Amino acid sequence: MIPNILSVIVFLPVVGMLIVLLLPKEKKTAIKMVSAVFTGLQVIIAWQIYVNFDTNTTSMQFVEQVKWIESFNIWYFVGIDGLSVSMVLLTALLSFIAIVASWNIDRAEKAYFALFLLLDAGMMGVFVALDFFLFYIFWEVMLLPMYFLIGIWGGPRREYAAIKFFLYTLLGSVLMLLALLVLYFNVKDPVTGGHTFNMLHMMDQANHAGILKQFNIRLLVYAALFIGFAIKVPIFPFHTWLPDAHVEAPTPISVILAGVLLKMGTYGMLRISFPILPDAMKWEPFLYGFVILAVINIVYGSLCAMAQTDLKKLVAYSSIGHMGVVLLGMAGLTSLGMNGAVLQMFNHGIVSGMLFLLVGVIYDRAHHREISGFGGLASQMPIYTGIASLAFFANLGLPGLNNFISEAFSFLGAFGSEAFNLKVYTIIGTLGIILTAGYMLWTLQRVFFGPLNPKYVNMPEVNTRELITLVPLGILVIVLGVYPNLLLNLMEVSLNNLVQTVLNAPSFLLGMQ
Amino acid sequence: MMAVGLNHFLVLSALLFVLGLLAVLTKKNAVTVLMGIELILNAANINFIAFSRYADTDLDGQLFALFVIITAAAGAAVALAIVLNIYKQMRSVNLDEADTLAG
Amino acid sequence: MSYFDLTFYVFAIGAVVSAGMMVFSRNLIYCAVGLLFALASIAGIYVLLGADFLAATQLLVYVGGILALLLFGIMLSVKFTGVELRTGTLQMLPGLIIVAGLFLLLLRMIYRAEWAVQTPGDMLPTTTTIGKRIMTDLLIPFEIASILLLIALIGAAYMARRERS
Amino acid sequence: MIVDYVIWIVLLPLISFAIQIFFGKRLPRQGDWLPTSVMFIDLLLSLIVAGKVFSAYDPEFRITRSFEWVVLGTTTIKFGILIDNLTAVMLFIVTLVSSLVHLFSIGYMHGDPRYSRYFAYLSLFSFSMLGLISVDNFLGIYMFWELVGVSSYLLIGFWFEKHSASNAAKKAFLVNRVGDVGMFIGILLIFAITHTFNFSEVFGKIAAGELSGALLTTAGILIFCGAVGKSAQFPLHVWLPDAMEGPTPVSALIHAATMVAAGVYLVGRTFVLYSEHALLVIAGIGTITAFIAATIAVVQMDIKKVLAYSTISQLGYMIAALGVGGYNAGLFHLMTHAFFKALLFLGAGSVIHAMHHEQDMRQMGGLRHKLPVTFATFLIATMAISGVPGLAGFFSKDAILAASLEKAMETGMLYHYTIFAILIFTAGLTAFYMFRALFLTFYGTPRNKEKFDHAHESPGTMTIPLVALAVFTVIGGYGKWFEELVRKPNLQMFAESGAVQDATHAATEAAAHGAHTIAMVLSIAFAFGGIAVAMLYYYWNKYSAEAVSKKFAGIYNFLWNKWYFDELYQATAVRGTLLLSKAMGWFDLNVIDGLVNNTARLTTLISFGSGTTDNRIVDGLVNWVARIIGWFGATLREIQTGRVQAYILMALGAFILLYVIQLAMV
Repeated sequence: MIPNILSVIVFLPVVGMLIVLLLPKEKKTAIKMVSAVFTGLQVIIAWQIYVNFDTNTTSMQFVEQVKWIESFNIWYFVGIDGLSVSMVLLTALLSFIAIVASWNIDRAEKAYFALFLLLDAGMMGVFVALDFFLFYIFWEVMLLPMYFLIGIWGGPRREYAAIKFFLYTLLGSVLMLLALLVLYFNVKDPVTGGHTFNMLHMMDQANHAGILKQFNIRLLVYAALFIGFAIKVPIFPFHTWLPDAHVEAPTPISVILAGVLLKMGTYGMLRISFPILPDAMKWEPFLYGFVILAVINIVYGSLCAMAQTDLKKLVAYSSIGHMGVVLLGMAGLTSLGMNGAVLQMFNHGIVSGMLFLLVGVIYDRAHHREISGFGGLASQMPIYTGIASLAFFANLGLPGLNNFISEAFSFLGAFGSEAFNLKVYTIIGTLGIILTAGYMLWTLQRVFFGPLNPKYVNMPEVNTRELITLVPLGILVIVLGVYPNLLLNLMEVSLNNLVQTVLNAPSFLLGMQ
Repeated sequence: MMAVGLNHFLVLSALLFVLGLLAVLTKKNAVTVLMGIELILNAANINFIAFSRYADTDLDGQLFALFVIITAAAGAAVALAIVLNIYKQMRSVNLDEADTLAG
Repeated sequence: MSYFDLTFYVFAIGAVVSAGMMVFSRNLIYCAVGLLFALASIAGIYVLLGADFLAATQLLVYVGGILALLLFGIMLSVKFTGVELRTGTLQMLPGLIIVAGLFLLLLRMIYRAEWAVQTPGDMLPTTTTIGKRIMTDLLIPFEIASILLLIALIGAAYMARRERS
Repeated sequence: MIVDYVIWIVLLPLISFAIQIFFGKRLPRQGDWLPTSVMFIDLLLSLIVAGKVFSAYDPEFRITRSFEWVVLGTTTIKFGILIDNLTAVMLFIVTLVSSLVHLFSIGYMHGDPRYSRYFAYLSLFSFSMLGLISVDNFLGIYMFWELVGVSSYLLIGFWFEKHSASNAAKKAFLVNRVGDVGMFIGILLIFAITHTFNFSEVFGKIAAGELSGALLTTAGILIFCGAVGKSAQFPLHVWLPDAMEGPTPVSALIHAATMVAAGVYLVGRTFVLYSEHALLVIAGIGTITAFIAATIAVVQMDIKKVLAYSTISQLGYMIAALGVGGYNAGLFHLMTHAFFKALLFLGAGSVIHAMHHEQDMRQMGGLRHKLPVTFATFLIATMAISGVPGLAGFFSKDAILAASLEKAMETGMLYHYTIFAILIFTAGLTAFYMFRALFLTFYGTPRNKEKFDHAHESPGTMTIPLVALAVFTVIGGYGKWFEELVRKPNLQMFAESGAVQDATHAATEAAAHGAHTIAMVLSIAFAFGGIAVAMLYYYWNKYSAEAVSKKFAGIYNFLWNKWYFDELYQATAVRGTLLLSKAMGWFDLNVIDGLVNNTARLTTLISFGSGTTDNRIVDGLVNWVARIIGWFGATLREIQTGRVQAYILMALGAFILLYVIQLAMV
């Protein structure tokens, strides 16, 4: 067992980045190898975390707590529980795969890989931070490399997409910062009595003081946090950065965007909004609004996906739909739904990662992504078609593949919620199942079936490097589809605890204390 | 005019010093600039010896002056060698032409 | 005016005039000659100040050595076509102003300073004392100076003869 | 012990699928022997299972074994196997038909470029189908339900180069999905109330009254939605005829004998879930389906389409039977139908193979001598489906008609009488169109001389399955064992407190007997009536079918176009969804994103305004500062002469200046 394992996993990419920066920029292979080695090490450390994780406790594990900025009571405080552990695993895995997928980046490699490693560190940090300020720092650290990665190595409209992404997320960050400050000044540190950024202290409602005891203030803070996170998820009216960013970003960045970044929104809600302001979350107008937005995400995202002609955009909109399922699963506040939602976060990370990689494969060969421009690839690229079918079917929720379980649990959880009556919404949400099948199969047909487009008679089959990126994900798709306990065991205890905490939290509506 | 004292020597030294400085500042020829420098050094030496006479018991000033003379000799030798090299490079020892430092 | 004073003024004026000749003359040879007389006059001043050994050194080293060196330098670097032996001056006016300013400042300093002046004692021969001190407590600086001279000698010789490299 | 056998029965095809999909191409003979032999081992195992189960001869025979699949807090989801008489029968049917179809495919698919893949898919299907019939809970059945859907998708679209094939595959999957979502919602509902997926536990809770009334009816109808999709019932029947784009053995296996019967199996398995009201719906749907499909089959010219509509019609029969409470009859028909319909499809496959992939009956004719084995077996199957006494189909169809009449007499409702009337009329139609197909194909003069001349009997691997199925078609209906073993379940079986005897059963015994006789007479009459009409038109050619179709052109076109269902769905559901999606896409791009972009544009505008101010005033100041500094720079640049003397001069000047300033300040 490695000491300070969380710090190691967070700062390992930073070390890698420094080494990359020290290398001369002509040594392209060395740069790539260093990045691959460091992200590979990260996967190994993530595996260590997986093996050493205690599945029977609700408390934070692998905790490290060091005073950082004394005058503001800011701590370097990291730790993980069942909620974050799956995200840490996902981040490590997808980062490694994205590095391998970045092998054919052909300009400014040094900068690319350095930025990528920084991004990696930021993402990892967001998932392990337990000090709100630290969380915010990592959140911002992640933003900047992403902006450059889209803006420099992206497609033709990369500047537009990058700026849009940046502005959107910045708006979210600002709202989050506001909420952060309100919380900071109105939560007592139980030890010193001063202000605190400690999330665990914030979660204890007894520490809330000052204006945070007023219900309308709590609602405002919750709303600010919600919009901040909703932009990341993205939830319906705030989603338009996503298709652009996805389409313009280079393939590995799309993988990271869909696989990890979107999860930060829902992760933030589960880590911060729900446990810190449970009564605001449970306030009915908010809760039903939340559910309605979730359903809109599902149906609207799927319908939009169906209308797309660009393959990558289609996958992007499909992400919106699938994140809606996560939201729906969260909203019911049932153990089944919550576990389904977090599992869906992980599964969607894997499947959407796979889908983007698959799009990348044909984009590299055909240099376009118009669905109608393909056709009949199945006879030319049978292995590719096989893997693509696996991913497509996983995406449309075929039983035996990972998405099914998590979606089914999310729907079951929402439908069976005893705290709230979400049955009608869930039923509308299940329309998404049909629509997803509709556009996925339609796409499968248009791209792979029918007579082979004569332009692509010499289209090469997937190569080994691409297989290295696709096969591990494909295996996970099947393994988690058959035996989801591999992950559910990790998160179950913590998530059940979260559900109970939120459900049993007192309300400030009627003036507690 | 009062009796010659320390101040007289100091004024003489200052006068020689500024004259030497003037040579350094205004002469085009590198050799004359070197001459100016030698003059400045001598002016300083006058100071040393004068203070040695009027404010010192141990001949420290004189000894200092002696060392100045030694180093000045060394400096002159090296400087001349440099001047000769410059001349070989540029066919001139005129300092205003040696302005490769110009911005 | 005492004999001492008279000697001082003679040497001082000689030094200043020959220095002025050195500075303002356009002919390199005159410059050199001016410097020669200036240095010789300074040697006289040294004698007035009771520094007999230094005065001798001054004459030997400067007038005999350095000046010969300088003359060699002039002769080697200047084509003997007559015109080339002249040296021009630059920025004479600003130079003069600055130098005059500096001189005034120096004068001000000289007259305003409270020098801790002692009454000068008898003029004793200094050679013994200097020799003793050089060989005792100033031995290391002296040796360093010797090495410096040696280095300068070798360096100068080396640089000066790198003609055909 | 039995459970272990069943587990192996289910898992063996999965293993062969895994081997076949990855290594099939490298195996000798492209690995066709592997899935085929695996299926025959499965057949053997399921015979052993059936032997063990039936030797107990207990209608309440029931073995379960389950393990905890997922445990989340208080929720435990178990996954397990349930074996009773129905499972044993289904295992036997599926493995029998599947193994024969595997064997048949070796000949039929010979030379296909994706030969090995085909067998892999068949294995996947077998696995899913066998899993579907042995699993013991709703979630499990839903999972396998989807998996059979996928295998069906892959097999329908097997020749994906054809647009029609890939379209059909997509259509099949999507139409099924519509039903499946209904089923999924039903499962959500059941789970939300009972907190379990296990059949027995759910039924136990229903018996305990936890789920009842309108909610129970809703749940039942929702679960039935799944069956509507998979068993191609009205209104979701449109996918099945298109599914004939797949290879014919696949049609025999999946779209005739087994998968489409899964819906019937589902209704049978969850029979106690259905309240009286739900059963009314089920019976109505089944009857409508049976009738509509039969009418369409009358005018079809493609031999596989005729068989497809016939399948839909027969599935309607089964569903209707279950709807009127003829639990045993419906499932019995499921079994016999599997035999003769598989036989019909394989026979049709043999014909199509012989005619070099010609499916249009107008190009056939007179094949009876060219293909003697095929003809003989096809004739047996046709007689069976038409209800000629003595063959398997007669017994089961008779049982269905009897059950519906019984129900009608019991309730006295016009609704049920109408159902009976339609079913009996449809029986006549069935006999007519099946014999029509038979005559058009095998009798008369060859209408396409060239193809006729090249026609030849199929190889042994193809005729052996025909004969085997023909044997089962003849003997499948005899014996009372099915009736006695596959007994209608009732809620009391699942109640935790002691069972209450079904009081109504004895009372209706007498009435049932009377109904049975009437039904039998009528069904024989209608069957022979149908055959006779077919002979008049197509054997003796007394009347011209063409003339009739011209005379009743409106009806003919209506039927020819399959009641315009496809057009209706295309115009409403498909185009509606597509339009909606286009609208949403437009909305997203222009309104939502437009809003964003307009905000951006507005911001840009504002920033332009403030930018101008900034340029002129704020930046003007800055620029002036810059300009001044620039001037200084340019001026001072002059000072940088590079001459050391100048530098010294300046340094001294500065020194003096500073000195003077210092003096001035002191």
